[in-house]
Amino acid sequence: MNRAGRKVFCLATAIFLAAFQISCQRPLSNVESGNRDQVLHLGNGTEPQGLDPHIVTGVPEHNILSALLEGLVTEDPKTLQPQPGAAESWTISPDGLVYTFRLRKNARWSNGDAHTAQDYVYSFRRILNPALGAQYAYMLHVLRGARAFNEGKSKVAWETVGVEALDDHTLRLTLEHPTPYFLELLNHYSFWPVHPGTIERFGAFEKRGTPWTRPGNFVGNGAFVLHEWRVNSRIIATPNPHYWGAANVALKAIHFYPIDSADTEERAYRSGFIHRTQTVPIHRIDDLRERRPGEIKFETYLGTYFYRLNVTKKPLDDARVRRALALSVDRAGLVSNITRGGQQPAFHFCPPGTGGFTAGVGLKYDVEEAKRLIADYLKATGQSRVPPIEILYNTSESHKVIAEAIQGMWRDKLGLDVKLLNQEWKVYLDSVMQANYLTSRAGWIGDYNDPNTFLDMWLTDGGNNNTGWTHARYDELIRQASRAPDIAARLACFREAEEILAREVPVVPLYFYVNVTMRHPSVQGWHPNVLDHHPYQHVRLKAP
Amino acid sequence: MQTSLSRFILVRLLQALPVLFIIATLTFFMVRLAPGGPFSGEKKIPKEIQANIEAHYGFDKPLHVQYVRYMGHLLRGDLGPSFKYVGWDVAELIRRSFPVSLQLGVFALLIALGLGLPAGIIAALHKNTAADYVPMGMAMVGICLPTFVMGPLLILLFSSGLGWFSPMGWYSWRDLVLPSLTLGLYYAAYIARLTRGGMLEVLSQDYIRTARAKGASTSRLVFVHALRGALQPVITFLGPAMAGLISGSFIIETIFFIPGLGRFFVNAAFNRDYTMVIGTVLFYAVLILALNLIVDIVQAVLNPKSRLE
Amino acid sequence: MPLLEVDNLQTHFHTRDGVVRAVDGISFHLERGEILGLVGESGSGKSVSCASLLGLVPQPPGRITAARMHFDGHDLHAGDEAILRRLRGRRIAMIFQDPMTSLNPHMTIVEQVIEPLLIHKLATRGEAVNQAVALLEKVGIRDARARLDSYPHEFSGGMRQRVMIAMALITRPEILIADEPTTALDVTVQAQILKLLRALAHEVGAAVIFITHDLGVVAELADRVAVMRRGRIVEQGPVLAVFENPQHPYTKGLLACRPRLDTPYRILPTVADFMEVTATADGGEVVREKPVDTARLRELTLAAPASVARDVAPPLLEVRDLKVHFAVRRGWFRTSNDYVKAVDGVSFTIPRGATLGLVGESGCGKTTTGRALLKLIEPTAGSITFDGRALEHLDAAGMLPLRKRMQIVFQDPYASLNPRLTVEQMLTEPMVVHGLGADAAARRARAVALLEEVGLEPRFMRRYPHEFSGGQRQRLCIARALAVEPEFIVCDECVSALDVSVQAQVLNLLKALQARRGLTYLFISHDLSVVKFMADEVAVMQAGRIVERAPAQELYRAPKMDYTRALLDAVPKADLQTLRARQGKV
Amino acid sequence: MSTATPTTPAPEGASLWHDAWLRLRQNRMAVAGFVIFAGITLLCLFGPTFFTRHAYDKTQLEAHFKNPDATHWFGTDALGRDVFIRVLKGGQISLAVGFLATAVSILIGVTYGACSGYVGGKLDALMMRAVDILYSLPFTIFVILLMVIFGRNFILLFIAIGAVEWLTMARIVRGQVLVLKHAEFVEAARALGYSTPRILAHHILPNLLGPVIIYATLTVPAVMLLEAVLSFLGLGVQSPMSSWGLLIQEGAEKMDIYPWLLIFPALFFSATLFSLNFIGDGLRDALDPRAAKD
Repeated sequence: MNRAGRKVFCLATAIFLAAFQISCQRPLSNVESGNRDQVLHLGNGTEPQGLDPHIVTGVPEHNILSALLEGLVTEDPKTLQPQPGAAESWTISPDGLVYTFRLRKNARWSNGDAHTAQDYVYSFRRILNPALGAQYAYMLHVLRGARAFNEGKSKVAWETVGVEALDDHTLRLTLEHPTPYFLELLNHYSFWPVHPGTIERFGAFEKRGTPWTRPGNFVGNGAFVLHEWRVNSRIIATPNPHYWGAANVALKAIHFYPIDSADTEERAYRSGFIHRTQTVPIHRIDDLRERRPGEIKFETYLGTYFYRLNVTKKPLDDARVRRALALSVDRAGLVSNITRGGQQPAFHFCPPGTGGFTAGVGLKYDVEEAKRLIADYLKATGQSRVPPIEILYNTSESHKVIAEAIQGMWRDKLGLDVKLLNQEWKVYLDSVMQANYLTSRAGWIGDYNDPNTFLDMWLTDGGNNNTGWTHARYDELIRQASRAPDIAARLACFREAEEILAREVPVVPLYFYVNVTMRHPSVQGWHPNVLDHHPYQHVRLKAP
Repeated sequence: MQTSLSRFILVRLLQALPVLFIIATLTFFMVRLAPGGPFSGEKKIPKEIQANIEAHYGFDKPLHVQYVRYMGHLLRGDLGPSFKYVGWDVAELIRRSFPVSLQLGVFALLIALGLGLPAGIIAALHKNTAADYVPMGMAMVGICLPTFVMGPLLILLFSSGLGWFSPMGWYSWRDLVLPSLTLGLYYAAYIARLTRGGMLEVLSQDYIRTARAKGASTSRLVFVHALRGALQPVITFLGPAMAGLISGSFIIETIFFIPGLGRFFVNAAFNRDYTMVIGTVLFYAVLILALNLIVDIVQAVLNPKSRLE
Repeated sequence: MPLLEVDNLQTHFHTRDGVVRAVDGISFHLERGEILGLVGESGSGKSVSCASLLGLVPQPPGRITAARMHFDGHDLHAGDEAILRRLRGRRIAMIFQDPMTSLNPHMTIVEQVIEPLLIHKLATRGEAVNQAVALLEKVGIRDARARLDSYPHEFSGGMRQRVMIAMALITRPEILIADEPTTALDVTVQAQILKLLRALAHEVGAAVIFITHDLGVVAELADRVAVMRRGRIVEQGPVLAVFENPQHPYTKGLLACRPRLDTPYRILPTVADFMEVTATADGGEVVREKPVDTARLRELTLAAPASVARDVAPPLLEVRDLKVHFAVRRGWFRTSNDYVKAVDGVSFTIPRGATLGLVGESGCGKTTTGRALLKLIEPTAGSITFDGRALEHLDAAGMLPLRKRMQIVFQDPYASLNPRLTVEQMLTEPMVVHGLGADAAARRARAVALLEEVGLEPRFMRRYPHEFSGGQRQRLCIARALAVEPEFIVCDECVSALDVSVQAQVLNLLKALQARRGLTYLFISHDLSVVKFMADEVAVMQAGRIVERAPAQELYRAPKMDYTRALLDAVPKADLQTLRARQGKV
Repeated sequence: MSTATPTTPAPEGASLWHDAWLRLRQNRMAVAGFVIFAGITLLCLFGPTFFTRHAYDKTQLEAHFKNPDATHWFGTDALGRDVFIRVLKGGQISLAVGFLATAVSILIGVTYGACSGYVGGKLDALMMRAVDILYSLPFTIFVILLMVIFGRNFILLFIAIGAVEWLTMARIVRGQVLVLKHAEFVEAARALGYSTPRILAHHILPNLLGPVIIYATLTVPAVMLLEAVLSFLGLGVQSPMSSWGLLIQEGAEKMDIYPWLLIFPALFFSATLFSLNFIGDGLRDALDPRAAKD
């Protein structure tokens, strides 16, 4: 009986040994060959929704588009100060309402076409066109008449919108009201130009989802052009020979990999597959800090991690309970033991130093005070127990860990009954939008480097408020800030607004974001900044 | 046989049409029931803009109108554009990612058969000896180890440890090894058990004794006489299993960063990418129906007694 | 020197429950060209001994030992698997009992027939196919070349057995071991096969070991006979000598218990009339011969010359023009354009208390008739009247009261008992359904009584079917049928699967029950001798119709139809006249 | 002739189950499996109330990722929770999900398959077509949609899983019933006038036990793993509750740094599956009176 079995077994073993034999010759890793050839390999989160700057909404899309397109204004890679981009210079009218840009004469589209002010008019008109249904069109609402045009009310004529090409190389933008951060705003991709000829070639200009974004079709004005796009696999950008600054671009190619699993991305880094990761799994931070101290980077990021409190529901309709929740969170313990990326505990909402603004400390860690507030509340309402509190978070390992930790704190320190509710992303969004939750985890990343991007959220009609919280004085302060005569007055408004937030506690700020990433030492010219923007024309690779 | 086979295939194809229709309808309304839409995002957008987007995709029409319209497109073979991946058609995304999953699945299948069949045969031939217990014990372990353990484990051994393979990616033949092993081992374990059971069953049949009485060697007994009958349960299992194998595994594709169908499959549901959900579900259904048909035909060929009904 | 010499062969199975001595020291020899009949009932070890010769017993659990086992100078016992493998199929070939399961359902006929030639490299594929065609034609498969690529299931049982024979003979083996090759076949087919085997063995010059439980077959075929019982050969010798003058009481019993066409029996003699077996403490047994008073035995068993005139009794069951057709769906649209007319206009009546025998070859529709009577198969047309009530239009609920009165006993005692019910459950369940017996205890008591009535012990109540022998199982089936106190029982081939000696006991039981309870039987069988013993009247079926119907004695004395005559002629006759005639011829 | 030796006089009410129990007790592997399984189950059920030193949801942030030691036998996790208690607590969930979902799948699958197979004809064709449709729905999407539409809850979880797992069961059962319904003992039952439900329940179902049990022992681990897959997608049990599948999944990515997070839940999980496998084999043999002698 043995013979057949033995034969089969031997065959199988032989095949496997052969397979292993072949597999023993190891080729160069991406990082090794990339350093040799100036090819940058980047982990880039999830697959981009698309590459049409007027359609997409996410960060991974930004990372790719910033290689392919360039706005009127770019930013200094270190300080994020506005710098000439496609426009070589600009003037601002004294009332801060009219911006006139001089476009570079030597700028060209990647197909060699001339790059004109009319292209911008076309682009702005496209994104604002109601039929396109651009989600980020509201970013352009600072332009005069843009909102009305965009909302398509009673057929507003395009001519009423404050966008004008004075000549081929002069663009005049007129604002609704003074916007101190307008130049920063211009570096958002919703303001970036698209090539009219290409758009028209693949369909009408208000048509979504035409193949104009495919490699070979895509025409941009950035330092790189789209070379290859394999969905869920990689996107390759190669230098644009027509770019006005092409002479200074060092990289020969950038590869973007949409690796959505943090664990996979970290393994990819360790095996030399990518030069830089987007994230690092929390549970690996300690280990990497120890074993690869020079490569793990902790970079402050313009964002706040916080819990929304739904003030329309019991017991969170009472400010004492809300404040008690905020006071009883051991933020220092949270960041040192859970998030472990050197995050700053957040005792106010707006990250310190946003647009030069740092709020005064409004909250603290004070369990006794919290207990007293709860006791007050119980006495005032005549209840014996605080009604149960539920924490809503969307599916993610790190959100879960934090929620579990917060649950432990509220339960152990205040004796509250705390439940966790984990929902899948879209359901979570729905619950939050419908205010169908008690407390929900949230994070906010600044769109531009100004306190306004954080604080205007809590306006009564703030699109992303979702807490039901409304405060007349707060609304007034934020509105005042946008019309403030000088910076000091403006910051004063924000300071008072933050004080109101700390008193009223519609949100419990937990910590300020830190980007924890792995970056290979060979990546040069890559500067940490709060927006995590890294213009690739400044990057070069040098093997250490 | 010839008529009955072609008739059988035609009948099954005709039967598939209402099945696919029901599935498309079911899925169409099910995805709409789920909270959240394809364009809901973290940042709330003004109502008017939301309305613009919905008008663009015809979501402003009543649901039944949308349904009729979608079905009309479907009849023309148009799966529609993806809502999440702007600029891509559902059909195009499937066309690009399916070959990847197929490749992975076929290799996994080869591994599963290559390991499972010999293990099952050896175990059956040496019933209740070490040569039975060892492979069957391993098969049990294989069934116990979910892919999300097997994947990282293999990476730890062969990538981080020995450095033979890249831990992820889909760029050279080398990248095929670990994921197809991860996927294949689980199925190998199942196939080993089924093969052993089938072999034991067949080896106790009278016609095996007949063959031995003719002087057939063990290998002849196994490969010529027993295997065809013993493979019946394996083939029955392979039908649905193959659909699972080649339509991509979300977990493995995530762990190994493979651009296969599995990620679209799951992400489409999470993204409320309506057209993508229906498209992938229909694709999967067609795959299943086709594979079941093939399995039935293969079974009929291997088992002359069975009639195609 | 004999071609095969076996001395003290022992095959023991070492199981968890102890050692089973399947073959317990047998010795025999076989000369070239000789036909040895190996007779015994199931479990006597005859098949295992032959399988042991070629090492075909699974080892473990089997273990084969022998003082001497030589084939043409080869020591079979000492020979390892490789030596045995060279002999198997080439010099010693085997034919197995069940042609349904012994052919590989997944391989074509030709593949299987030429396989021995290919395995032993005796011919190229092309030559082998030619030889196979020639041999298949010779064993009676017409147009063999066209059917080479058929699969076994496309052949009838008899044809398959012919294929098996061709497969065994294709290498011109020196010994052919035929293990009950005709048991599963119709009498007419059996007769053809036996003739064929004898002729071919003669032509090839092969010695044959023919295993059977039927002494009649041995009488037709063998030169010498060895009678096996419980792993031992109790008697062996030339056929004529053994038949004329059996020495061992077991042989005597076997010879006596077979119903014969030429003798009218009231009850059949059984082996137990000839010998008495007492178990010893160590699990062995002592066999003692009972003194048999032949005259008394004849008196006991032979029927009174004139049978009771039962025709006057009113008919209990009346069947008129019964038809059962099965639609055959073919073609592209599965339209049922064709029918298999399994039963095609059958009419008969059975008087109360009488037995109608229904005989015919397999596939003639006799079983379908039986089942249609009980509405287990829906009849297509015709009327069935039971005790004045028309059955053909009754639904399940309407049939329920009649189920109590009409019962059936099936052919296969292994398949007709639910393996997961104990005897008690099996017997009390029908009582529950039909509301018999006041309570559980009463039903239990009735079940015990039933067991005793069919000759089983009450202690079997909590056993499962697999713990019983075939004969005991058939008694259980009868007991189950009796549990509802029926008046009419269809016995569907209910003894065909049993050994001759057991068959006699079961037949006696059925007769006794009929006498005691006044039962009416429809007795379906392919075995004419059995039908003759049981039936008052016999109907012969062919292709869905009754071709001849007559009182039993009359039919056998003067068959009118050729078909009936052919059936009668084909029955193996274990009588001395036939034997002498054959020996004289050879 | 029967060689069965006389046993003790028949006790009243002997039944298949009683006899099966007697036979099961003689199967050493099955008994070992049973002991291990019972041990694990009891430990999971009563462990958390007995070992009160730690609670499954008690976080101690400063004591995270501690090696197993005398205080924390299986170490601690990212939040400093005791892994031992979490494994036991997770076992409660996994066992409950595994068994309830399997029970649901058996209940639906056997009933459906038995009806379909026994009644046959057009109804059978229709019912099997329905199974085909459900078969061709990709399971993950189906469950995701279910969970998403109806919200996550524990009951729904196992109903959803069970409702999908029954398909194969129904097919297996139908196939067996198709064979069994032509068995002579079923014909005998019909001839005795037994009603269809009685024939199904008393005569056909007991003969299906073998394949059903074997498939069920395969379903239990499959269901537990499925729960883990759902957890992988964030659709499984709610934190801070856990399950073996979830613990294993969380441990898998950390196995090279904090191996105990994978090893202990995996050990419990595998031990349970192994013991179930032996119990299943044992039960199948025990419930088949014929297998007694081998």
